[in-house]
Formats: sequence, C-alpha cells, structure tokens
Amino acid sequence: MPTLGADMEAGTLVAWRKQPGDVLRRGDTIAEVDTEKGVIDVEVFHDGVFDAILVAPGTRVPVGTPLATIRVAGEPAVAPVAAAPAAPPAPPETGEVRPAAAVAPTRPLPTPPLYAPALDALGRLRISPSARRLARELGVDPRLVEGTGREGAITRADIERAAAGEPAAPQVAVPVTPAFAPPAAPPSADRQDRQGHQDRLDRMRRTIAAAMSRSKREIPHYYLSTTIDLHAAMAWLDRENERRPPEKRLLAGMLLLKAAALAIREAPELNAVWEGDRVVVKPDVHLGVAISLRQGGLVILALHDTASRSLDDLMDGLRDLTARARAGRMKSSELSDSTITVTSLGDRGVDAVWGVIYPPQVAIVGFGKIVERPWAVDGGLFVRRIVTATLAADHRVSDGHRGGLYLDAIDRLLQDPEQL
Amino acid sequence: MSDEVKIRQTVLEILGGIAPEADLAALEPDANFRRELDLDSMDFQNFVIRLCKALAVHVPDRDAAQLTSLKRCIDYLR
Amino acid sequence: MPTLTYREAVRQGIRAALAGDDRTILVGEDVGRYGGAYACSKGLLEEFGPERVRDAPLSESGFVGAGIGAAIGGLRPIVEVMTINFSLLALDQIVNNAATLRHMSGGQIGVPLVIRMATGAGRQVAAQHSHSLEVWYAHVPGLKVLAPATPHDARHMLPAALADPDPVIIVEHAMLYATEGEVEEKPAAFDAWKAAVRRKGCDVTLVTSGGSLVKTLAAAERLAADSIDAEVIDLRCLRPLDADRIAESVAKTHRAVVVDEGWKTCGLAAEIAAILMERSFYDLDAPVARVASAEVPIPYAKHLEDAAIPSVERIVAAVKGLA
Amino acid sequence: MTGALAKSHAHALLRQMLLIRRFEEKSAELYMQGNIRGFLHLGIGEEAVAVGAIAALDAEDRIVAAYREHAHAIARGVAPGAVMAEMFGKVAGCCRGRGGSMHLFDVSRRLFGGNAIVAGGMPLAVGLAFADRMQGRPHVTCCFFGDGAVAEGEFHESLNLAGLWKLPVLFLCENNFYAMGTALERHQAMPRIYRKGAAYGIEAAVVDGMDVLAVEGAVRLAAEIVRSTSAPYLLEARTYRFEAHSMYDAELYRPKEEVERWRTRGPLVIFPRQLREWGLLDDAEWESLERDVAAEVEGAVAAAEAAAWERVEDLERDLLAAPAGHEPDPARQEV
Repeated sequence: MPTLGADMEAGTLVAWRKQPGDVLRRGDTIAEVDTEKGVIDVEVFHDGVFDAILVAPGTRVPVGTPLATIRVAGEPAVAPVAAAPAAPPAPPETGEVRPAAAVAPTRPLPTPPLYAPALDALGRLRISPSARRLARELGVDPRLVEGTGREGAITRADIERAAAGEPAAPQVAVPVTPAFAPPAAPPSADRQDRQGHQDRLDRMRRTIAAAMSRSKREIPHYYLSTTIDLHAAMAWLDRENERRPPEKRLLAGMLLLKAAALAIREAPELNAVWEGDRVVVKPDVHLGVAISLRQGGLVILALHDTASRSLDDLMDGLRDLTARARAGRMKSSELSDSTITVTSLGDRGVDAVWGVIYPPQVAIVGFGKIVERPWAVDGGLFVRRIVTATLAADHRVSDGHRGGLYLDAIDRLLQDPEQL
Repeated sequence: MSDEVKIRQTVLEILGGIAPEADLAALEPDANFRRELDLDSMDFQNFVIRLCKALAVHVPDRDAAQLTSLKRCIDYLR
Repeated sequence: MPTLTYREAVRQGIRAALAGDDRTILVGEDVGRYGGAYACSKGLLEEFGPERVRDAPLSESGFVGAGIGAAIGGLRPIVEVMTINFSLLALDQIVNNAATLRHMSGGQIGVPLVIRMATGAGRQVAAQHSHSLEVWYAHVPGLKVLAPATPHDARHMLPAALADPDPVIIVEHAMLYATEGEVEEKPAAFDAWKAAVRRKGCDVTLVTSGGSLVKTLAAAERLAADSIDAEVIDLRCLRPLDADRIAESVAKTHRAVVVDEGWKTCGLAAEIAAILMERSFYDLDAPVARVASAEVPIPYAKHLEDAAIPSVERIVAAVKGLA
Repeated sequence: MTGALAKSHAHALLRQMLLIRRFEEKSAELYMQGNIRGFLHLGIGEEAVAVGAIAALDAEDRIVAAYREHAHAIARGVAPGAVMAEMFGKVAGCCRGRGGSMHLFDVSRRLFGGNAIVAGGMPLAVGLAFADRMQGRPHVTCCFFGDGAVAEGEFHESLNLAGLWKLPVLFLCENNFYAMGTALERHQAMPRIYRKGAAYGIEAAVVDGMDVLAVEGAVRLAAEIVRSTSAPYLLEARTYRFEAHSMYDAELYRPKEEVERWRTRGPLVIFPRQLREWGLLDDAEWESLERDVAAEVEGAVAAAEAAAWERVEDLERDLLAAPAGHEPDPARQEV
C-alpha cells in the first residue's frame, strides 16, 4: 500500500487493473486504491511482469503492506510467462527517489523518503494516548471530537470540551455545500465509503487544516509581489486562440504556469523540499497545481515535467488532471511528486493571492486575475492587461533577493510568449 | 423542438455535467452562471468546447467570453 | 542561610570530607599547588598537606586506576579529572574496573571511589573541553552519576557520594562554578539520589539537570508570561534515574520536554523519553520533545557555540511546539 | 636462592607446579567437552613464575594478576575446586560464576584479579600499594603482567606513578616473548623490558622464569627491597608458554622447534631433575605426587560438576552494595 503522505496509515484496495502474467511498464496503473482523497490509481515504478496478487479487492491494509509482487524485468521467470512484446526502452531513471513503491517487486526498492504529508489519510484517529484514555473515562466518542492539537490531533482539552458540551476551538470557517452527489468514483466495499461523502470532505478539510497549520507554524514565509504587463502575452494568446477550435485553445493560465516553471532556472532553490533539517533541491520541475474541488476543499497535483513540455501538451495535461481530480481519480505520483506550487483564484477572482506554502515544498507562486489597468509605457499612458504575481517562499531556504530574481524572470519570460 | 429550447436544454445538460451539485432548475435566464455555478476558466472552456460540439457550431475565442448566461447563449447561438 | 558560589560550595564539601575522615584524599591534576583547574581545592594543600592533597601527573588512566586500587585498599579517595573530555583517557579504568569489580568478583570487592569532573560548554573552549558526556557514565551499570546543579547540591552531594560503597561520578557543569546560591550548612534531610521539583507547574514538565537547570527555569518564567505553567524537574542523579518523580509529574501535566546539553542521538533525553513511553504513555497528551545539543562537536566561535547548545528560546519554542 | 633448600619446601613447590599443570591439562580437556566456555588461556610452561613468586610473598601481600592466572590463584591457595567451579560458571566458583577463567578473585587470599584488559590491573595495583602506604601497612603489592602490557600506556603511567609517589609495588613481568602472536621484538622498540624501569627511577632485574628457585629467590629479594624502601621494583621473569595463546591457534607466529627447545627446559623438567640430582626426589615420591595431584584435580572437577548454578533471579546481585541512598554502614573495608 503506497503512502500518499506520511500521515496516511491505510488504504482500501478497490480493484486490480492488471492481472498476474500481465507485462507491466513503468507508469502503468496496476490497481486502484481508495483513500479519503478519492480513488487513486497506483502506478508501478519498474518494468516487469505481474507476478502475484497478495491483497484482494475490498481489503483495507496498512501503508507498507505489499499488495502484489512484480518480477522486475531482467529477472528469470519463476513460472513460464508468455514472451513479452518487444518493449520500448524504459525512460531513463532520473535518480530521484520516488516516494512509496506501490507494489513490492521481488527486487528491493530504495526506501521511500518520509515527509510530512499535505493530505492526511485519517484512516486512524489522531488522538493522544492520554486523551484516548480520558475519552473512555468520560464516555466521549472521540470520533466526534474536533482535534486542535498538533496536526489536528485530539488532545485532553478537546475531550474535556466535548464532555462539557462546548464547541471545538474556533477553526477556519469552511463553507461546505450541504449535499451533493457522491463522486463519480465507484463505491468500494470499504465501509468508509458508505459513511458518505460528507465524512470524506470533513477529513479532507481537516487534512488541509493540518498541512496549512503546520506550514504556518514551521515555515518562516516571506512574501513578494510584482505586477506584470501581459500585453505581449495576451496579444499572442488572442492571435493563437482566434485560429484554433475551442478544444485546442489555450488558457492564459497556461502561459503563467509555463513561465513559472521555466523561471525556476533562475532560482533553482525554490524547486525543492525541506527534509527535516535540510533542503533537497529537485532537478526536475513538477509544478503542483492547486485544483479546487467543486464540492469544497482542494488538492495539489503535479503537472509533471512542466518546464520541458509544450503549452499544448500542458493544456491537455491540466485538463485531464482537473477532470480526474474532480472525479476523485488521481494517480499516486500526481499526489506526491510536485516540487513547487502555483495557485490562482481564477479570472473572476481577486487581484492577488498570497499563498501558504505546501509542506515540504519551499515556495508557492500566486497569480491574481488578469485585469485591465492604466499602464505607463515610455511616458505614455495605455490600458494594458496586467497580472499580479506573488511569491511566498521559505526563508530558511531562500532570501528575498533570490525570490525577487525569480519573479522578475517570470515577468521577462511573459514578455516573449513565443518562447514559452 | 425550437432552437431556443434545444439550446437551453443543451446548455443545462453541459452545465449539469460540469457542476453536478448545482440546482439548475433554479437558474435564472439572466443569471451569470459562471459566477452562480462557480465555473473557473477551465470549466468554462470545457463548457464552450462541449457546447460547440453538441450544437455543431464554431464560436470564435473573442466571442466565447460572452456566453455567461442562458439568455446570452440563446441570443448568440440561435 | 549563607550564599556561596558553586565553586566555594564544592571546595567546602571537599574540605569537610578531608577534615572529617582521614581515609579521604584528593587526587588529580593540579589539585595541590595550583589550587585546582577550577580553583575548587584552593588552600587545601596548605591545610591537609601533599600526602592527602596530591598532584597527579597527566596520566588519567593511571591516577584514576590508582584511585580504584586505593578505594579497594581502604581509602575514600576523591579523584578529580579536569574535564569529562579528559576522563575518556580513564574510560578503561572507570568502565572496565570501577564499574565491574564488585560484580565480577562475586561481591568480594567494592570500589568506594568518587570521581569529580567538569562538564559542559559555554566557555568557548571548543570540542575537546566542552562536551557533556555524563550520559556515557550513566549508561554503565555499577556506576552512580550525580549532577549537582546548585551550590547546595554541590556542597552536599560529595559527602553522600563518599558515604556510598560504590563508585560515584560527580559531574560539575563548568558554567556553574561562578553561580551563587544559598547553601544550608547542616541540612536536616538531604537525599542526593532523588530528583527535585525546582518549580511547580501544571501544564508541562520540563526535565533537566546540571548546567541546563538555570536555562530551563528561565524558560519556565518566560512561558509563565504566556500563561503556560511549567513544572521543572532537576534530575540531580543521572544514575539511577528517579523515574518515579518524572512519571508523577507527567501524570499531572501530560506533557514533557527534556532539556539536556548532551547530544540528542542516544542521549539522556532519549532515555527520559523512553522511560516516559514505558511508564507514562497513557498520561501523555503530546509527544515528548527534546531540546539537546546540535549534532556537532561543540564549536569555538561564540555564536556557533550558543547555537549548538540548548537555549531559553529553544526550550520555550519546544514547549510551544507541543501545541 | 639463599640458604639451604628444605625438602619439604622443594616438594611443596613441585607439588604446586604439578597441580597447576595437571589442573590446566584437565581444563583443556573440559573445554573441549564444553564444560568450560569463553576464553581459556593456559599457562602451561609458565608455572615456575607464579609458584616461585608467591612462595616468596607474605600472606598479606597483595596480588594483581592478568588473564592467564589459574596458576596464581592456585599457588595463592584458592581451592582448585573453587577455580574449576568458576570456570564451569557455577555459584560455588570463587566469583559466583561472574568472572570465569580470566577474572579470578579471592580477597581472603589477597588476590585482586584476574584482569582481562592488558595492563588494566596495573594502575589498580598502584592504588592498592598507595592505600597501604597511606595507612602505614607494611605490605607489598605484587603486580603480574605480560610482555604485551609493556606496550600499553597504563604500564608507563603506573610505573611513573609508583616511582613518583614511592609506592611498594613489585612489578613482575611474565615475559613469555609473545603478546598473543606478536613477538616481543615486533612490538617493542627496545625489547629489554627490565631496562624500562630506569626511565621511572625504578630498580630492576631479570630472572630465569623457568627456574622456580631462581624466581623465588629474586622475588624474595625484590620484595624485601620494596618493603624496606617503600619504592617500586621491576622484575622481568623470562618464561615461555608451551600451548596456544588461548585454547586454539595455528601458532603461525613461532617455529615448532622454538617451542620444543623451550619444552626441554620446562619447569617440570628441570626442577625434578635438579631435585633428583640433589637427592631430594625419587621415583616413588614422584609417583605419589602424581597420584596425589591427580586425585586433587579429580576432586576439583567433581566439586565443580556437583555445584549448583546461580539462580537467574540473582543475575543482578553484587552489582552495587545496595541501592543508591540505602548504603549499608560505610564501615572500613578491611583488606
């Protein structure tokens, strides 16, 4: 069972998408796993042959439990296997350690790095031992108690409050649409699914609360902003879109995403994760895109290799990502791979957004809505479309000067949209 | 089926697919559904794509931004 | 009650021991003419003579081992090792002989020896004079380890150690020698082997010892300003540890932060945390936190040295981090 | 050797050496049968040093030995049964099974180990002598150590301390020419061990460690000097270990001929021959001695076999005299 965040403790196997004997390629979806984030496609990290199923659909197992075995390519077959079709060469290994092997191949995999999750899988109640005992003594059902402790843990004080009938300490108010249809994902045998979507949403809210609280508590944020003239970029985009059919049109946001990814070369330390006491700079840019879910809450999913893909490719990728996120069908790598996040409140939103860094990342870029404003150029006054770009970054890792260079690089890239 | 009815039905169907939780029966003809249904730019572009496909029409990019209410859609497309 | 410096309290303890028992001798590098590296034996050579206040050559293994033999032979030696870093040169004698002989001889031989040594950082003397290695000795069965944090304890732990029939290590934090405190001359009751509650509180238990006590008490005052009422426990004796006292306190506060100038990895704070896991798991409302020294040899430069060892700020932050 | 050699004394020395030899031979056999475990360092060939030296010491003199010390314990009068039981790990052992072969203690015999850290017992011996001097007792501490110990810092620290503080220590080096498998000249820049005393102002001499009478005489003289001057003394007894370092080794470090050459001058070769030449030993007496010693070794083994095991519940006994804060009456430790 892959961990999709260090706080995830268990997941339910929904279905096998491959069967023993199948030839597997790195990146293939082998199984579906249900967590409170929705049904996640579990990918394999090695070419090989599906050897044996260890966990049956409908079973809930702790993280780390091998789900199946894979014979890694190059190993002798244990049992006769149909000759594999000539496989294309495997993509080169990046050398980056991927979090959490989804399945246990017969060859040992590198230990996945553990880092605190953005999204907590609350298969288990996060409650202090003392609070658990107190809850039993006072007859309080701790599952009904809002935790206010570290990372949302339920403390003695929470139990005492609940026993006294008081509300939980004030939390961030979250408007939750009262009722809506369950997600498109097929319900599994997991009992948790029957508890309804509201539960899942509450838990997601709590995990967001935990991740964001942790971020604000642990990460010394600094904030920068710059206003960028999008005249050149929007003129180019309008020209492009004018000659394209609707399904090929690009959103202005794609230019911003691509620019944010490319600008990383000016300040690579912003594309990194903080591992307890040190920063690990990532070689590839997997932009995390904050996707708000229609039913409330949000997920941050990786748009892989953002800097090297074409705008069209990225557009397709983002469309696919958004659709699947909203359907509750995400891939494990998308949840765990992002290296820097971009958030935007959309074109009907606000002038500027100041992000909260998504741990263990060290920076978040925000784009406000694109608006027309008076703009001075060479002593003349013009109406131009502009956008306010912001950066919230971890001061342990970078300084304002570097952050400023990064925003400036985004600005310069957007002045030359052909290059994006 | 008149064009108007067909357009209205198509628009509502597409919107229902994008925002399954919404109460579309309550949607006023003049209401800005981008705002009412909280459609972001990706949602809206998906709406335009599906609308063009369903009605077999071409909507230029500069016009697409106008299609924000039932009434405007009907006015523009019929 | 007279106020004494820690240094003077140590000196008075040694002086009383020499005066009260002719079996007691003081042996160590520069304890005689020089008056002690930390001036803890100033004037004692003149008072008790060179036989009983005996300068030793720079041979830690030799004179600590001789102290062991002398203790077996009926003396009650106080051996002073200049710093705990230097005591590593005598580690063989302390660990392989002093700690083992009673057991290995089937109970025939006891080693009633007291070894005093300075420990700890804070004087910019860098890695070979600044480490807090007392937990190394606290690890060893057969030894007892005392860490006086106040002049009163510095004065009265020594006679308790000398009265003990087994080897006792006394670690004196070098930054404490100049501190002052009240010393009761003849306390009605004095138990060297139990932890002491230095400040009562109900929100969190701060467990510490030796040179970290002052900082921990200061942190507790700062926390009080934020309405966090911390209880401060001074371990005093690092082996055997007074687990009862720690567990009692945590049963009341449900939270614990351990402050120790040793390194975190496999350190004293780790041991306390493990005791709390074993004894107090169902009392804990938050994970046990540790404030220990950075995992580096203690550096020379002042700002680096300060950053390496526990500070009031780090203690406060650790308590607040418990949420 | 000064004065006439009494037959009874000669027989006592011979009997002790023979007892130690047969005891160790039996130990090797029991080791192979698994009754004795751990390390077993036999001193076969070196008996004359312990026996001769201890014969020359007073009953109150203190003895600190190293880890090849069965001979010292037995020569000092520790019952072979108690030594054997200790090696069996039995509660009747002289250390209740806590020490084993390498850590034999008997305070009543003033035997303070049995120390398995090479040179580790030397500072301790200095301390024992220091306590005696401070308390005005006339005893000598005889500190046995091997040639390997000479390379340790504790050797030099101990000689310096004893020389500096004028302490009554007789440092007795049992030089068998090999520190485990490293020959003396391969670990010492200056392999004449007795000469190292000069660096610390310590008088020194060499004696043939295969000749029990020579050892006895040399130690008697040395102990007299130590006792009368309260100054340390260094005596180097040259001897040889006939068997492996511990129970087994391939003995790649020394030629077989060398071992054979030394065997011909073994203490149980030359001393009986001398006694026969001097008319102090005949065949009947030798056979009687052998029978007598064999019976004693047999008795020791039987006693060890019959002895009880320490109760596991008593594992932690004798770690401390008493829990902290509950010390017994801190009465003077009499030794």
